[in-house]
Amino acid sequence: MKIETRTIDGVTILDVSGKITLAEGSVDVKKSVRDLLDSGRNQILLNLGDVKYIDSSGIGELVSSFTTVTNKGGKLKLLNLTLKIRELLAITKLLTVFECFDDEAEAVKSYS
Amino acid sequence: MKIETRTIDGVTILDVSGKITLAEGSVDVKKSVRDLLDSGRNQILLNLGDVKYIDSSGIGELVSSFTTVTNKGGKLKLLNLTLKIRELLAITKLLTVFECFDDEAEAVKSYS
Amino acid sequence: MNQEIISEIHLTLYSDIKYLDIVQAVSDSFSNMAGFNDEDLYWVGLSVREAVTNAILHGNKNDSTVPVDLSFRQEEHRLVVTVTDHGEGIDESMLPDPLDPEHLLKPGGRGIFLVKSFMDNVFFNTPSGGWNRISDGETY
Amino acid sequence: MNQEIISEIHLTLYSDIKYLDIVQAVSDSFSNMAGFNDEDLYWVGLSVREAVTNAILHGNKNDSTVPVDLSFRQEEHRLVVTVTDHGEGIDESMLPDPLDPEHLLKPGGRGIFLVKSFMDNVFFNTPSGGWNRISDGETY
Ligand SMILES: Nc1ncnc2c1ncn2[C@@H]1O[C@H](COP(=O)(O)OP(=O)(O)O)[C@@H](O)[C@H]1O
Ligand SMILES: Nc1ncnc2c1ncn2[C@@H]1O[C@H](COP(=O)(O)OP(=O)(O)O)[C@@H](O)[C@H]1O
Repeated sequence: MKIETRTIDGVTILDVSGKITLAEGSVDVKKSVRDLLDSGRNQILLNLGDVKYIDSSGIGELVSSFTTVTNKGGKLKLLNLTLKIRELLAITKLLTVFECFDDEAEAVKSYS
Repeated sequence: MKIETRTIDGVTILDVSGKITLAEGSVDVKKSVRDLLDSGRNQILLNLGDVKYIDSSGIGELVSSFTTVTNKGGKLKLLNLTLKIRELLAITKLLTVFECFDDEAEAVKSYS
Repeated sequence: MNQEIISEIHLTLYSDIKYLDIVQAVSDSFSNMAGFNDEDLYWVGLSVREAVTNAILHGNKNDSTVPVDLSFRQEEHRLVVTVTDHGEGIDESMLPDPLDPEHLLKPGGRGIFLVKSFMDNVFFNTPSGGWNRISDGETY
Repeated sequence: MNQEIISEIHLTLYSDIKYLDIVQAVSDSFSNMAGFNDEDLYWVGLSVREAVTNAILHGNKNDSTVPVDLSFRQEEHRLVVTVTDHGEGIDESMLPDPLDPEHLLKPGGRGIFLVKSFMDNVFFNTPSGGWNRISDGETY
């Protein structure tokens, strides 16, 4: 897994690529999100467009990142779900929890 | 494995793609070559550029195709060896047996 | 009903998550041989990965000296995957429903649910014995 | 010399060449886990494929009820692959040299030669027992 960070209009975008699985260290997402919160940034957009694979442990990381950010008064949203991730979030009813976008500009605008 | 046939200046080029292995039916190469001989075409160029994998059975098919064609007074040469195939033919001393080319036009010209 | 076995392989690994990619490669390769389409292959692979993850972490408590046995069997109309660990097994009635609003935001507890979503039949050998058996295709 | 085992898996399949792609997927995936580069992974995979092809065709005479056992073991400085069939084994002294001008144009007889070219050590259990063991890395 690789995570790159950039900021647009006060929204921090994490471009995640590779696999978010137990074996790949799915905790990296949570850690990156924690680091952002520690540095005072809590408007967070996870770009999952280049995520090739996710397992239940990876889904768990998305959820716990979400609750951590929400509890700190921030917002965590998702960008560019692959078909597989969308299906997994639908089955687990997490599409009702996460705000999801396919357009980056629109996603960024939604924070303001 | 897939084999497509085309003819340039009296030379029949077989564009082989995929795997030439026991499991994939490496005999297809030999069969195609036999069919060509039966139809009177014996100037044959095997284009291996898109061959993704070859095993000892596949190498055996190249050799027996070569001997069949040679015995019928024809010529069988090889075009576009991948690095892996080149290494296998080097190790088995078959580079001394086959005439090999990296340039199609040059290969075709060599028959005349 | 006894069905003819068309293909069958067995894999034994040890309880370390580093083996999960091998497990998935075997699952994908077996499904491919059995003629599954990409979509089915993907979800079977995920299900197998989840079941083996559980066998490693929960069944064998991550003890890398303890084996996990995995078998893939292709019958005419279904695929049967058996995952065997050396733990206590699962009492299904104790599993919380991850869709329950109370559990929806829990970090864990979705593995077995996903396996059940994607495979047609899931059996657990309970209360002890520690295997689970998942199959895709026609029911028994 | 006894070396520490870092990783180990076992695969059992039956004597049908349809399983060869699974064998190769396992080999590639194991080599990848063991940190092999693409080049080594490729030649190990080919060697394993050749050894298992021989176990299926020559050792078990293509009888699909007879198993082939395969194990991969990663030690600190080498990989040991063991292929076990239920045949008579190989008498190495009987193997013709495929580089001999007399054999150069034969269609077969290059499998074991290739395995020996790419793996550092190749052992056969002869005259009977039918296993061969190939390893890559430091010698014993
Ligand atoms: N092979 C197993 N052996 C024993 N207990 C298991 C096994 N698999 C799952 N469990 C139990 O079932 C629970 C739910 O598993 P699962 O749905 O995969 O979610 P998670 O692994 O995230 O907890 C686990 O927390 C564990 O207590
Ligand atoms: N596992 C095995 N059991 C018994 N005999 C074997 C085995 N592997 C190879 N052999 C014998 O060794 C010969 C050479 O094998 P190989 O070099 O792989 O070439 P090929 O398989 O093309 O004949 C085979 O023809 C067979 O007689």
